[in-house]
Formats: sequence, structure tokens, C-alpha cells
Amino acid sequence: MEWTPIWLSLKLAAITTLILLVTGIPMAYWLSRRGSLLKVIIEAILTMPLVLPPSVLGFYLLLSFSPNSILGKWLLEYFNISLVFSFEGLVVASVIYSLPFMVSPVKSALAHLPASLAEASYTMGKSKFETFCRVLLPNIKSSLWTAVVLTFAHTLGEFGVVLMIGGKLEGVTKVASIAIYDAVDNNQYHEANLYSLVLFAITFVIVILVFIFNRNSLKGPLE
Amino acid sequence: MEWTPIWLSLKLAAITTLILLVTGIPMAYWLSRRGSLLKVIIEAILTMPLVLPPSVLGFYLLLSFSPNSILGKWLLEYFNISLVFSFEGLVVASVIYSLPFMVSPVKSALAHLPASLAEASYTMGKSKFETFCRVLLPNIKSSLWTAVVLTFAHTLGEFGVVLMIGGKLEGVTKVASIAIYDAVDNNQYHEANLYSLVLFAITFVIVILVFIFNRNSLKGPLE
Amino acid sequence: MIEIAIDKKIKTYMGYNRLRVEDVFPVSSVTKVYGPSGIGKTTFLKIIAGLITPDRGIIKVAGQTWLDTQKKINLPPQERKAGFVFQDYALFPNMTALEHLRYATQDHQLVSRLLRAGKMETFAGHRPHQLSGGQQQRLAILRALAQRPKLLLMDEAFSAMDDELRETLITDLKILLKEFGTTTIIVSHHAQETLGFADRSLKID
Amino acid sequence: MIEIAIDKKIKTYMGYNRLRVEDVFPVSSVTKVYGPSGIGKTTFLKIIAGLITPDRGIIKVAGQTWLDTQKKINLPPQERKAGFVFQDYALFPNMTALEHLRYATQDHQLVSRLLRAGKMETFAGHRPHQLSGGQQQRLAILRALAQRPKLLLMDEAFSAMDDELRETLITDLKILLKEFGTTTIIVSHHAQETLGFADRSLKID
Amino acid sequence: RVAVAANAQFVLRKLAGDFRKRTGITVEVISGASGKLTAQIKNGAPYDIFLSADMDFAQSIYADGFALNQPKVYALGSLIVCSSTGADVKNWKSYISSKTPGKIAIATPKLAPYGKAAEEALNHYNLYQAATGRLVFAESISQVNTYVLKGAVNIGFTTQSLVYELDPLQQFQWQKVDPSAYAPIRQGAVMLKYSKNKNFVNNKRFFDYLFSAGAKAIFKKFGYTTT
Ligand SMILES: Nc1ncnc2c1ncn2[C@@H]1O[C@H](COP(=O)(O)OP(=O)(O)OP(=O)(O)O)[C@@H](O)[C@H]1O
Ligand SMILES: Nc1ncnc2c1ncn2[C@@H]1O[C@H](COP(=O)(O)OP(=O)(O)OP(=O)(O)O)[C@@H](O)[C@H]1O
Ligand SMILES: [Mg+2]
Ligand SMILES: [Mg+2]
Repeated sequence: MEWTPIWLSLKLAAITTLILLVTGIPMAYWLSRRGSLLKVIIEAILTMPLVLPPSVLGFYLLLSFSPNSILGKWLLEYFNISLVFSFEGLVVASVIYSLPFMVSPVKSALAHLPASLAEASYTMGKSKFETFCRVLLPNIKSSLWTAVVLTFAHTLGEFGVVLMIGGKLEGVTKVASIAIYDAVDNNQYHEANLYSLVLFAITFVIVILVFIFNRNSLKGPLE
Repeated sequence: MEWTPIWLSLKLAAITTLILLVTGIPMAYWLSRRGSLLKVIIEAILTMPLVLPPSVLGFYLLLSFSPNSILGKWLLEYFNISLVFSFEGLVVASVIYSLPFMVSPVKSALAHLPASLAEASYTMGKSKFETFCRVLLPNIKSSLWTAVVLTFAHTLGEFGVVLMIGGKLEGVTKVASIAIYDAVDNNQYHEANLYSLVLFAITFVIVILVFIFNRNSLKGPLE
Repeated sequence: MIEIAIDKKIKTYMGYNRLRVEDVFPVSSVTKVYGPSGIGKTTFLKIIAGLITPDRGIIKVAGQTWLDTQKKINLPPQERKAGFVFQDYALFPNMTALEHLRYATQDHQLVSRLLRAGKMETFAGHRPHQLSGGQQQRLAILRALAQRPKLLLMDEAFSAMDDELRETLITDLKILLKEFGTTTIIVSHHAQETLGFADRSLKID
Repeated sequence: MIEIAIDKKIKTYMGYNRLRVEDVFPVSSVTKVYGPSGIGKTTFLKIIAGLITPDRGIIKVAGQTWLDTQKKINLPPQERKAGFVFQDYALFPNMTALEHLRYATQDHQLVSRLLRAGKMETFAGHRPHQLSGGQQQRLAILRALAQRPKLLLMDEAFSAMDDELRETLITDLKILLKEFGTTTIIVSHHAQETLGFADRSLKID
Repeated sequence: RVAVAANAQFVLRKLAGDFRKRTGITVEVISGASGKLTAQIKNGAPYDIFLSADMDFAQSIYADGFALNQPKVYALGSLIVCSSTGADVKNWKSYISSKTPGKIAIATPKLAPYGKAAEEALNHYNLYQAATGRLVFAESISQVNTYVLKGAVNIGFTTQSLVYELDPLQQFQWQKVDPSAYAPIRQGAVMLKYSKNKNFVNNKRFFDYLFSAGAKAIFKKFGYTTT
């Protein structure tokens, strides 16, 4: 067993989760405000990548990122970035694929908050941004952590998309999920079990810590 | 293009979502009540299937359900049920795999509800069950629908697990995600696009309807 | 007759406070409970309703023991069925006013009687967030009455109403309470508020 | 000087109600607003604060136009910075009492003065759900004052306090309001509540 | 039901069609990676015949007692180099050694016999060193095909049968790799124990058909050699 794939997986999951925190939460906020039918449609579209089998999603991403495609050519020429067979590509794919797991729970939680919280903050002269960060978000902490855990775990387990656009490059795109898959396919069950266990153990500890941290932030009873 | 795989997929997703509604929501309720560290650990364990690449999870499920295993043998002898290479098996696997998408958002939303709602209902002589159904659940509708949509979409796109323990049996376990994957694998891109489009279109309509329905149930402003 | 004797330590950020109450409430009486803010009046009502358990105590209602910490008897709130008007109303955001009352009782005639008494007929279809403060408070009172409680616990139940409204409401309440044979305990800050309603009083401090 | 003239249709389940108010509030005055429950008092305060837009109207505060529906001027609540004591408090569940005040102001000295005035020193570390009704209401008042508002809007701000507590609080409030030069509008049901506080009154109906 | 390694699924469908014309018996084709199919068969998959991409998987099934017969070689595959981006595949060796930037796709050697063969061929010509850094590993031979056909890589090593599956309009260049550069890709077939449950006669007929002259002609037509 090697440690590089595990390390790569954790890095991929952490970066993806981080990016989704930064982009997904504002998106969730925007979606949670009442709006036109357009918002409903956008929300539905965000959910669509889930419906495809990951490897097929990977196939479509391959088509759009490959150096033959307009997008791929443009990225390569102007930024010298290739999203196929590169770690950056995996990050972009994971972000697209895990987006709804970050956005949806946060959006719903925001929709359940009473309007008066934000109103009170506005009358105190606080901007929408400050209100969001200091009043709204802290009051949906539990949902926020849930979203983070789901996104992180889901990215770790992601495999079909990564397999398609990653190309199993040692130390670059060969993440743990692919190493496990290869081991199973190759009848190296012992190695697969080992990888799975390590991945389990690490994630388990992370998730438990997040949950304990989150639990303590929940309200206590009178006693 | 054939319709059977699409129909099978929708059936699988619908049954899985239904089972998860019935089992996952009580579980979410139980987890949302304060409790010992045990609950935290159980919640973390529920998340673990996500961490594995689906086909590897499928492999472990195959090992535990196969007629060679103790569980598989027992199910076969006493109930005449085989969970490998059968539609029932797909349902069980999908339920395990999609569980956190149903449980987590609902649990967080319940945790955010003020305790006084349930208390008021209890003093009215209402049982925990009735309170849960008529007071708590209706007040987290948005999160509930989110969970349903995520679960449904995720089950539709599920592929690795299904492939492993289902085995592409025409009309039994060959769901749409597998048909699409096969088409891509066979260079039948036109067919793959067709399948994807149909799956998209159907899901899109379902999701949009759910969201519109949900949106109307949200609170309106004074105007 | 309702006998209550309880003792509970209330945790505050800076140590503990002791809440100790002992009293006997005659059947159908209306007792006003008062005392400084934060002393434990709301806590006292919640203990009676079974929402908080005291460290020590006995509660007996009409011969039935609701709570006896020594004998380890502690009926859940569902079996006590005390009508409770919460200080913050605790209305159900998902239900209209009418649905609140229907949730409490099947008796449609009682429901219309209550809506009329609370002047809430025209707001029957409103959800709590579409109601003004005084309307919400009235709904909380009506909901508590709808279950024909043997014991009614009211926490600052008239604070959002003006004098006139309160007085007409009290007139109707008295008729209903007599009909149901309800014993009432009401927490109130304003002497005037319970004038002509309470017939005895209890100070907590 | 604050000039207000507004007109808003209020939708109720059974048709419309018309809320029409016109008045001029002298600087540093305390005006009591009263009227039957559900008439639109809370709505009136929210319109002044910029949380609800009326159909027609003008609001001018110290020469500055906050709202003019004809000229399409409508300052957002953030620029109006009216201190608002909400009828249901609208406290932030995630913040302790101290954090509420610190959120409103950086002035640590003012924060301690306010905590003292509200007798909330020992509860500085409590979150809203750990406070009694009266404590919550005091916190809502202190929070609104912490931003040294030019205009203070109080919606039933004393309803959960007993007479004694209210009177001492009002004494302290008056000093602060004079210091800040704040004009106050307070909605109140009880004549007695604003005795010695309000110097003018306005009836809505 | 016939479970077939992904690389041979196309030809098998043709065979199934031909078999049906001859006998009227329909054959259900289930394709997948050989490793995955092997795991499934060992855990109760309802398949009658297994056509592996190599001998090892077939052998392991026989060794574990899930097969009725020793694996028989039904075809020998041949390896090609191909491109859809106009790379000069005729001189693929110099193309690789010249270190032009384009990516090269091969199937994962551990999992797929064609990947192993490609690796052997690269080593045979001492090109592996030059290729590292540009090599991309695909899950299966089908994925190599996807990479090549969609232009995600410049050249790829795949099965010759791909050539016969293509849309004639597709821009595509290919070149056979000299069979002496890699060990022969022997694909083995077994009849599975499961086939005795139902229709054993028909199953047996199809299995025998695979080794008939008619079937061999079809294998040949799709770029396989037979023994
Ligand atoms: N969850 C809690 N954690 C810690 N202290 C609490 C909690 N809930 C209430 N308290 C404290 O318990 C005390 C009693 O509260 P209670 O609500 O019973 O007072 P009260 O007499 O009803 O006051 P008021 O008239 O202001 O409503 C208060 O000092 C309050 O700060
Ligand atoms: N979201 C809403 N949708 C429909 N009607 C509403 C909504 N919010 C408030 N109303 C109605 O508007 C009217 C005015 O409400 P408002 O809260 O201003 O009354 P108020 O004068 O403050 O009464 P109170 O003294 O009871 O607090 C009420 O009749 C109420 O039912
Ligand atoms: Mg209280
Ligand atoms: Mg009001």
C-alpha cells in the first residue's frame, strides 16, 4: 500500500470542499431568497449532474475539456491549463459533481430562518454581507457542517468522473478511490481492504470531530 | 434506445426514496435529539459508505450478500431472497448508499427547530409521533424536499454499486445509468446522448415540480 | 384541588438560584403569580406542565399524582394535558389559526365559539407570521382553551392586548373556564391586568 | 424634526384595511403610539425603519428624506439605522447578551453602561434561549440603544417587565436618550406603561 | 447469458446475431471488465458462459470450481497503435521517442491484457522511458478507445477490432504493432456451472459454435486471429 493516493484523495476532498464553501454558500444564499422561476430552474440544473452515472458525466466533461474542444483549446492557449489528466481537472470535476450536496442543505436551512433575524441586523446598519456571515450562517451551523461532511465524503468516494478525466497518473490523479478500485479489479483484495480501512479510519476521525464540535454548538436544555 | 432501463431506473429511484422516507426520517428524528456520543458515532458510520468508491462498496456488498456468505445463505434459505443479481438487491444497496442524503439534511433541519414547538404540542396531549408528523415535519418542508430530490437524483445516477451487485441483467438490473455507460463504452455516443437527454428531461421535470411545490409552501412577505 | 410543592436549583451563569414554591390551588380558582423578572415564574409553570423536572417536589391534581420525585412518579406532559399559554406563544408556523384550534380539538362548535371570543374569525385562515402580536397572543390563549384543560397555565397571556380588548376577552374566558371547571394559574406583571380575573395571588421570590 | 406621512393598504384574509398616518415628531420627543390590536402599529414602525414599503408616503428625518414614493427615494434600513425593539425581540440565537451589544457597537464603555442599566451584568454570557422573557426584552432594548440611534422605535418594549423594573429602566433610558439626542416612538397598550416616559401621543385607527 | 470481456463485446454481438440466424436461439450479451465479471461469477452471478480477455481470469474461475471445463482459447487479439488527431502512427516508434508533447493512452497493464501487451511492446522497443510522463492509463480498452476517438490523447494502444467497429466517417489512423513485440493475447472461454440450471443444451451449442469455422471467420473479420 502506498500513501500517495490517500494523501491525494484527502487533498482533493479538502480543496473541493473549500472551493464549494466559498462558492456554494453565496449561491445557497441567493437561491434561498424568494425569486423568479429562474431560480427554481437554476437550482434544478445544479442537481442534474447527479442524475448521470459519474463515468458518463466524466465522459461529457472529457469532451468539453479535451484539447480538441473550444473550451479546452482556449484554456490551454490563454492560461496554459489542461483540465484533462491533471489534478486541476479533478478539482473542477469534483466541484461540479458535489455542488448540490453543499448548496441544497444550506439553502433549505436558510429558507427556514425567520426573516426578523436579518431585519434586526439591517436596522443596526449592517450590510447584507455582514448580516449573512455573523447572523444567518452561525444560526444554521448544524446544516452547514452536514453539508461539509457530505461534500467531503462524497468527493473522497468519487471515482467515475475522476477515472474518466484523470488517467490514473501516479501522484497526480491516481487518488485513493482509484487505487482501491484497481486493487479489487486485480483480485488484490487484501490491498483493497487495507486502503479502504485507512480511508475509513481517517474520514471517520474527521467526521466524528466535526460532529462533536457541531453538537457542542447546539442549544442545551434548561438543566 | 429502449425504454426498459429508464423505467427500471425511475422505479428503483422511487422505491429507494420511498423506503428512505419511511426509515430515514425516524432515524433523522432520533439523531436530532440530544444524546450520547453513541449517536455521533452512528451518524458518522452512516456517512461511511459515501467514502468508498461505489464499485468497491458494491464489491463488499456483493461479498456479504452472495450465496457463499452467511447472510446471503440465510436470506436464501429462510426467505428465498437473493440480493445479488436481483432488483431487490439493487434496492437494498441504493438504500444503504443514499441513506446519508436523506438523513443528514433532515436531521440538521430538525435540530434547528425551536424546542417550544414540540413542547406546546405535548401539553396538548399529542404523542411524540403525532407531534413529529403534524408539527415538526411540516415546518422543515423545504429541507425535506431537498433531501428527497438529492436522494432521488443520486439513486438515478448510481452506477458503480448497481453494476457490481446487479450485473446488467436485461429488464431486471440493467438500469439507465448502466445502459448509458455501456453505450459510451461501445462508442455509441449518439445512443448515450439520447439516454442522457431522456433521463435529464424526466428528472428535470420532476425536480422542477417538486421545487415549485415547495416554493409555494414557503412563507410570503407582508405584501 | 391542586397541591404543589417544588424545589429547583436554577443555573445562572454566575452560580445558582433556588426556586421554591408551595401552594394549594382550589378547584376553579384563578391564581395570579407574580415576582421579579428572571425569578423563575416561567420555570414554575413549565414544571407544572411537565416540561421541566424539579430537583424535588410533589404535584397532585384532583387526587392524581403528577409528580413525586421521591416515589419516582413523573407523568409526561401528554398525560397532564395542562393548557399552556407560552410567554413567546410557541405557535406552529405551518398552521393557520383555524388549524391550530382543530389540532387541539375535534369539537367544531367549540372552535367557532373560541374564534368568536378571541375576535379572530376574520383571521382564521392566517398563519402566525401573518398575524399581529396581539392576534398571535389571542390565538395562543384560544389554542390552550380548545382542549378543555382541567388546569390552565398562562404566562403573561395579556401583555400584548389593550385594556378594552383584554376586558372583553376575560369576560368570555370566565364563562368558558367555569363551564370546563378549569383551575387557572396566570403569571402577570401588571396588577391591573388580572383585575376582575384572578381571585387569589402567589408571590415568588 | 421628523415628518411622516404614509398610506398603506394592509391585506387581510377578508379584503383590505387602510393604514394612514401623518404626524410630525419633535427632536428628542417620546411619542406613544396606541390603537387597537391588529390596526397596523407594528407595520407603521417597520415602515419607518425601512423594512416595509408603503403604497404612498414621505418620511423626512432631520432634513434628510428617507422615503418619498413620488420621487422614488427609499433608503434601505441600513442607511436609516433606526434603533428597533421588535415586538418578538428578534434576538440572535447564536449570540450571548454581550455579543449582541458588541455586534451593535465597538464602544466597550457604552456596552458596560447598558448592561448595568438593564441589570443584565450577570447574564452577559447567556444566549437568548437561556434568558427569561423579561431578560430577553431588556436585551432587545439595550441592543437597539447600543447603536446610539437618532430614532428609536419600540414595539411594546415594556410588556414583559413588572412596574418596578420598568420604572428604574426608564429612568436610565431617559438619561441615555437625552445624551444621544434620540427621538423615540413607542407603541404601547397600557396607559400606565409609558407614564413618565412619553411626552406626546398618537392614536392610530 | 454470455458474460464477455469489454474488448470482445462487439464481435460477440456479431457472433450472437449469426448464431441466432443459424439456430434461432437468442443470446444475451453482458459485457464488463474481466476482473469484475470474475468477482461476480464467484459470487453467484447468473451467467452461462464467460469469455475472458485473457487466460488468468478464466483459469481462476476454473480453479475455484465455478466452471465446467478448462478454459479454451477462443481468439488471439492483436494490438494496434491509433490516433484520431492526425499523429503519424506509421512511425509511432519515432513519434514516441521524439518526445512530442501529446499524451499516449494505454489500458492499465495490471487489469487489462491489452494494457499489458502495450507495456510489453513499449519495453520491447525501449520506448517506455521516453513515454513516461505522457502515458495515461485507462480503466479498460473501451476507455482507451474513447480517449483516442475524442481526441483527449494523441495516440493510444488498443485492440485491432476497434477498427471494424468505427463509423467510416471518423478520422482515424492506425498501425498494427508487430506481434513479436508482445506476448500473444490469448482470450479464454469457459462454460460456467450455472449453465446447467437451464437450457444446458442451448448453452453448450453456443459454446461449441464459438469454435466452429463460421465463428472463426467472424473473429477474423474483426481483427482476431484464431487457432
Ligand atoms: N437554558 C437555560 N440555561 C441557563 N439559565 C436559564 C435557562 N433558561 C432560563 N434560565 C434562567 O433561569 C431564570 C428563571 O427564568 P424564568 O424564565 O423562569 O424567569 P421568569 O420568572 O419567567 O422571568 P420573566 O418574568 O422575565 O419572564 C432566569 O434567570 C434565566 O436566566
Ligand atoms: N404577512 C402578512 N400577510 C397578511 N396580513 C398580515 C401580514 N402581517 C400582518 N398582517 C395583518 O396586518 C395587520 C396589522 O398588523 P400589525 O402587526 O401592524 O398590527 P399591530 O397594530 O401591531 O397589532 P398588535 O397590537 O396586535 O401588535 C393585522 O391585521 C395582521 O393580521
Ligand atoms: Mg417568564
Ligand atoms: Mg404589533
